[in-house]
Amino acid sequence: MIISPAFSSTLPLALVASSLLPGLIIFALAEESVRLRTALNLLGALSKLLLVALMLWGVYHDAAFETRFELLPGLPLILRADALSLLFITLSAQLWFLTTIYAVGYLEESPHRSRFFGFFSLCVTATVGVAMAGNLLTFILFYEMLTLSTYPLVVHRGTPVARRAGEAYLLYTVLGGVLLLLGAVWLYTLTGTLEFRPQGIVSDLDVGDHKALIIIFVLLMGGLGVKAALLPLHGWLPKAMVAPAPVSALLHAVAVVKAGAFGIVRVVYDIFGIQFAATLGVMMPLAWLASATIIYGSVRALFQDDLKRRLAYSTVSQVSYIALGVALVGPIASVGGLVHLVHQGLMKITLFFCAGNLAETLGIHRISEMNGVARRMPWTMAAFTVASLGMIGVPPVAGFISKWYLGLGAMEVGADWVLLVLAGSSALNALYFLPILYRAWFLEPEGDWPQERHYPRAETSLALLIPPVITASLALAAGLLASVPFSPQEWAKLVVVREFLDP
Amino acid sequence: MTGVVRWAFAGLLAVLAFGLASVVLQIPGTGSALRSQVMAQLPQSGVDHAVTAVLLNFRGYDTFLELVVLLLALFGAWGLSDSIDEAPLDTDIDVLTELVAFLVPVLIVVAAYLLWVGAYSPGGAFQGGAVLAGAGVLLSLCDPGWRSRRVERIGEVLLVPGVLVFLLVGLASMLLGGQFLEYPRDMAGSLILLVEGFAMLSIAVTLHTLFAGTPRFGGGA
Amino acid sequence: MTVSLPTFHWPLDTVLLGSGLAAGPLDWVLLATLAILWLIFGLWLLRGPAPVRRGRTLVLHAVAGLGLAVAALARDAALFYSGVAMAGYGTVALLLIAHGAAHARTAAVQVALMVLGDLVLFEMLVSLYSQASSAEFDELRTAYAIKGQGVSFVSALLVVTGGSKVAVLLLLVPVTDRLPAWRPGAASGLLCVALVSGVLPVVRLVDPLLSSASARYSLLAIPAAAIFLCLLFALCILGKSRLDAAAQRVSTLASRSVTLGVRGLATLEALARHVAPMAAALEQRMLSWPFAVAAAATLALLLAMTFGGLVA
Amino acid sequence: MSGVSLLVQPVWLILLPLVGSIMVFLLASRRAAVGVAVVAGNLALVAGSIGRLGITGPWQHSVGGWGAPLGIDLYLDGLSATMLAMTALVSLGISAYSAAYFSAAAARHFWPLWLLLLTAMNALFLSRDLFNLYVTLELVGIAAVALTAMRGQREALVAAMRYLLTTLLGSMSYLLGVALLYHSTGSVDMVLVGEAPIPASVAAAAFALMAVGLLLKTALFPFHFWLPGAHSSASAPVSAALSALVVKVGFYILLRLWIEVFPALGDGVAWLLGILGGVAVLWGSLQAILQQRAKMLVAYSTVAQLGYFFLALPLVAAGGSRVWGAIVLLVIAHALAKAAMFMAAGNLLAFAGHDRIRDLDRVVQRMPLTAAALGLAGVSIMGLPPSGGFSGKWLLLQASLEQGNWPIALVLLLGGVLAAVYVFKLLEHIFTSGTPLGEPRAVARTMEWAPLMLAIGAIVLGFLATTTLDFLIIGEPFVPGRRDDY
Amino acid sequence: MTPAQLYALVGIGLFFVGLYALGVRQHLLPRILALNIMGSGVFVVLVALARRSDGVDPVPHAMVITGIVVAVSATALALRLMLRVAHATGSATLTDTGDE
Repeated sequence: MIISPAFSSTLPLALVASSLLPGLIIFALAEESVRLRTALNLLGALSKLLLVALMLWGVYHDAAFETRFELLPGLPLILRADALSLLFITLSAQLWFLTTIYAVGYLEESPHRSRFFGFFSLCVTATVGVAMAGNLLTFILFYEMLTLSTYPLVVHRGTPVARRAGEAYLLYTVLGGVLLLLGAVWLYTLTGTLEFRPQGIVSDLDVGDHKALIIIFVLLMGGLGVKAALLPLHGWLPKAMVAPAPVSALLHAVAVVKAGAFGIVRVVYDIFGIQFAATLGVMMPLAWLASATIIYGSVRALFQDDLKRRLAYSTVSQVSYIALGVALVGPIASVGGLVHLVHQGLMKITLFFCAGNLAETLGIHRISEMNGVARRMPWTMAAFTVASLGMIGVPPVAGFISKWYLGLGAMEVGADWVLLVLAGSSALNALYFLPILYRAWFLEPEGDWPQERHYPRAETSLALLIPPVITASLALAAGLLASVPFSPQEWAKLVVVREFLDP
Repeated sequence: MTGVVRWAFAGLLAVLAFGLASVVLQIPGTGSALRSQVMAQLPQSGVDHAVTAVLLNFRGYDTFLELVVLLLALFGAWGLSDSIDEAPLDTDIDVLTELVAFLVPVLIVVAAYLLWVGAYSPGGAFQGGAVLAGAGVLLSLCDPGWRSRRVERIGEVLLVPGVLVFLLVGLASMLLGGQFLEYPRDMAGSLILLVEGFAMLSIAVTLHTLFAGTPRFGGGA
Repeated sequence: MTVSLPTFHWPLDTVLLGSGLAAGPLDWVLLATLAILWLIFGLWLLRGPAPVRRGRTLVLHAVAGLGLAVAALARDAALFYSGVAMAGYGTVALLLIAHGAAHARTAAVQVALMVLGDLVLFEMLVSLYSQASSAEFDELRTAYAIKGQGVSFVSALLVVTGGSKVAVLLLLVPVTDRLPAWRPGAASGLLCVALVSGVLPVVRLVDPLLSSASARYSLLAIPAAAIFLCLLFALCILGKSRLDAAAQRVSTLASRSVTLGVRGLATLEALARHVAPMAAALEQRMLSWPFAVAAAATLALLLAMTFGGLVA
Repeated sequence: MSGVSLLVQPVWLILLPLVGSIMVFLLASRRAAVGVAVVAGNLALVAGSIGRLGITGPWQHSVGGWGAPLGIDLYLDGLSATMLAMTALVSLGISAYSAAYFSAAAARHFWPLWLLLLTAMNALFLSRDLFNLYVTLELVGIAAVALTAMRGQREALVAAMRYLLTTLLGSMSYLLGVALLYHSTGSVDMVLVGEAPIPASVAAAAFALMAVGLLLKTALFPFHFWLPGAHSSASAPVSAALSALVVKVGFYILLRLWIEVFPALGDGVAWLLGILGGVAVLWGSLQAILQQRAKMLVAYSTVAQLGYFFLALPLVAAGGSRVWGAIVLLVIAHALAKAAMFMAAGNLLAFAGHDRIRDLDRVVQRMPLTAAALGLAGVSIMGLPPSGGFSGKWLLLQASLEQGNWPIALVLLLGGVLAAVYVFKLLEHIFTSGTPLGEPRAVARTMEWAPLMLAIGAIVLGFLATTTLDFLIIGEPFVPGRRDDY
Repeated sequence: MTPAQLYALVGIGLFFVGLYALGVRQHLLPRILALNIMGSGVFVVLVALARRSDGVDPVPHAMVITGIVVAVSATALALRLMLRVAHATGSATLTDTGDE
């Protein structure tokens, strides 16, 4: 598969620009030019999907896409599309496209939409940048850009509650950023390079540095753990649910949280190298921390009456599956962790879309108000049901696949206690998802809905209905047709093969 | 500031003074290489008096900037003066008027002499300008209205030539192939006199305006 | 009269973990019985006592039926598992629609049993799969033969999953009025589910003809496990309020321990607010001239002293 | 000398703004247009001399034709060219902003003073003569005081008076230091004084006096008392100029002294100034967080950011020109970002009639460009990527970790966090809806575009870090002794 | 101790007397005068040490003249500013902002 070098070096830039340029133009647009803004958004999303498809095909045939730019002396800015980054980019590209449609429908006549969509595009740019970062410096650059572009979305509503949520969000992410920066610079002074390489770049350091490497690992995990919502650093996620639905859907369920998890995967694979990290002895604590987060998230989710907060705590626990998958030092567990990165994205975004629909169409925010809602909005609740079953791990929805591989990986490595964690977490998931389904499908609604809005053609506006249905069917397809080439599971296997096996 | 703190403060300064004094005493009083260089170059400088040569030729750039400082002080004071109604100076002491009538012409002659003598012995533009400004002050003390509108206008125009002439001479020397302010050897003396003359006028008007007048020019109040 | 029933094999290697559906002679018999029972259940549902929404019931009935068929014919663990799940959840939904909200607690017990069954099934299949080369049942059977001898972890799991699936039948027995039993008409549907998800694993994993000792032994253990589990979950659901309270305490305890971090930040903020006026006052004092000149003098002294090196 | 090379002479950098200032003083109208034209011309000249520097290396011009000890030398190397470029860029932004900001009456006073300030800064960056530096330093000081006092309000006058007394005290102390150096070495040219043998005690006393003088002008921690009052009560473009440029002049001269004149400087001084820098960072940030008014907050932010330049001094001994490069990068990034921030704060004040942060809510919703300027400038102040502030902070952090100097690394990081607190305290109100207070007055377009362009400059500087660092070391400014190979 | 060095010490003395007054006095006029005295002190040091074994070095003298002109312009601005401060705040001191 021959791709001309010029073309292969500009493709990563084109991918970043495909959401950056529309974003900047949208900032300048007047509030009323809705059609132009939507057109720009969709154009950006479609061009990104196209570029991603092209790159998927290229990387599948071992082509290399890389752009270098000298940022600091000895530290270039590298944008490189390899198998691992494409896994994340494909997810965010697809979901950005759907969320744009959803957001257009959701923010029908609310104020500051140019500002919203401008920052929305910047967030996706940052997410794609995080995915394609070729070294830790570029990663930090886009990681901080993600913080800066998501903050305005968290406080978009402008209410004092939103402002406090924004403060909490900033507190965590800025401190996380500082930890990450300290770790990165210290690592740079030891290794002299921060470039991601499959077997890591620290294995050849002498033993004297191992203690420093452990501290650096802790610093990096602290920095990344904030966005990946690991246990002590997850406080901001439930508070950030005050943001509008499309924000909590794409950002807090997919882009921001996944950036943290993706960062953990990158650092463990391409900075420390999975074998070296195991010898350092840092993998087991990470596995314990991830497991603790899984259980803690689910326990806390049990008692949230607000639907979005319950989903937020569920995200806290689900994202740690990825960390767990990486921490279990085995190829099969890694496949499980990586594939969950995609599956959880698909399932969780469906749940948040449905939550947004309920809030937007019927004014329902709390689970106690959801009695018999399936009667009024069957399609939305059908999507919600599929996604919830997926979260519990019921086949044939995608969640089962990741739990299957995680279970297998644990067995392969001999960490049987992980099976218990998985089982416990699935049980807890069932405990907090099934009552919602039961209440929605089998109970009669008491009285009328808080703020009901009627739509001519379907239960709610099509722009709000179609995305969740699509993502639900995607989740189902990812599970049912898991072994189709270019499916998330197959691509995760490809990534693991490239990361683990060839040197 | 209570007594004890004041004494402590004085004590601290005394320690520093003593330290600095001991340091100054260690400075060798031997021959200064620069002095011999100045004396060697004096014939080419166009003036006979060493200080004037240094002032206007060797370190002419300093003097140029110095005139700019004066101009800057004027702009600053002018910026401040707009919004306060200056109390008119009502000093009509007749003894003063008699004295001023006698003194002012003498002062003008002295100023001109100082300007001229600068080439041979201590003197020059600044001293002459100061004397002229003194004359102006005396005049405004005994007759505040002497600066009629026309005199103001002339005063305003005279403010600027000191710097401008210096600048033009410098540029001319660059055009003739030298560095900025590098007077051609033979014309150095006359050029210095030219520059000093205009400088004196500007300095006089500037100092006088700084003291007495509320400059109402430059586009009116 | 050995009518040679056609064996049938449909490879589906892109579905789930890749495998296929197949039917041997015995499977046809199983499939036939399931079909008959499921039809009876469907008829009972449609003409059942409670006002039934036709459209939704039909769809659910069809989906659950498909699940049963897939589970019966599945050749690999993943497909079997998804068939069992579809059938189980479908049946609960159907029963709830048929019986109405009064039977919520019974449905809750059935769901609890089903979720436990699924989890344990998952564990068992994973542990077997780690020994086998693929998820096909015949490999898993050989793996079970190795790992499942006598009283072992895997065989216990088999018994528990079988028991929890079969326990569903016990819900037909009216024990207490606080836990209303399903109407007898539901028996046919529940029987199908019990058969497929309870008994079939033993057939697939232990011994297709159920002739070996361990197969018979586990078949005996399953009813006992079923009774025990059904009682256990019934008690749990009945005592739900107390259970919720305990769980609530656990959750608040967990959240309090974790929010130490946040409390730390809160105390930091309070400290800052306390320090603020002192800092502002100190700043004002610095505005005074004596301080400035004194500071200049001392700094000059220090700079001069340290000029040569550290206090030359 | 051919016409072109005549024109590209960096001497014009001093003469053009001077002539411009005199023209503007004499003109009756259209002062702003002439002023902006002159500043634009100045930028073009700087670009020309940078181009020339790139090709032919450092440039020397002995004014009056006499050699170094006798006459005065102008010298242009990488460092001074970079500072000139910074001054030119920031002053172009400030001039564009002032063209729309000042009423006709105020403009009459502003433009002559402003162009003289520019002349003084250009002359200062070009000069290598200690006494000449005294005169230019005085020019900058008096111009700055006059600009501050020009506004005429009560607190502006008091602040200007305090600033004048401080800057004069600084000049006197500096001059005494120069006197000591002259009499013990026989010359006032930096390099010659550096090379001449000086008795240790005289060098120590001279350095102490000159350093204290310059620190008074740069407002390092114990001497920062005059800065907040002056920078916040002056009018917006003036406070932008003060914070971005005038305060850096003192540091630039100290840097030159550090390298050229006092090569025998021990590490004790570096540690002393480093500690003061660290305290300045923490104290300035704390005070900034406590402020209620936007301009005071931004002024205290200057006090904090200045601390960074001195904080890094202990690293210079081992770090060499890389650390100096990082410090200069921070200086430039701060200049661009701070000028943008002050002008944006000026917009807020002009728009709402007040700059109480709590009541800013409603105001900023309707000025997207100002909000963007504040945001981008804040990013550079906080040292978040991809800004110039981040590149400088990264290089300093790297140097401090390489030398195992943990306290400096921690203060660098803590400073970043504290900066984030006070920047977001300001930014927070951009995204929240508040209660409207009185009828806001519209702000001119150029007054919104000028800060935005400077803020974008601060971000772009992050991407140009390597080129800036390479350009900076033309003519080895960070190595004592004169390069005579041009 | 040559007479030149004696005069230099007088200059140093003037400098520190001015510094003391600048620190202690409240009213602005004495402060401006104090600054002038410090200036004169420095100029005396410059001129005194100019007396060399082989005659008088003219360069310090030129510097002093330049210094004087700069001092004059600074003092003029300071006085003008003091008048404005007195006019605006009613008292010719900087007390209202914490100069106690």
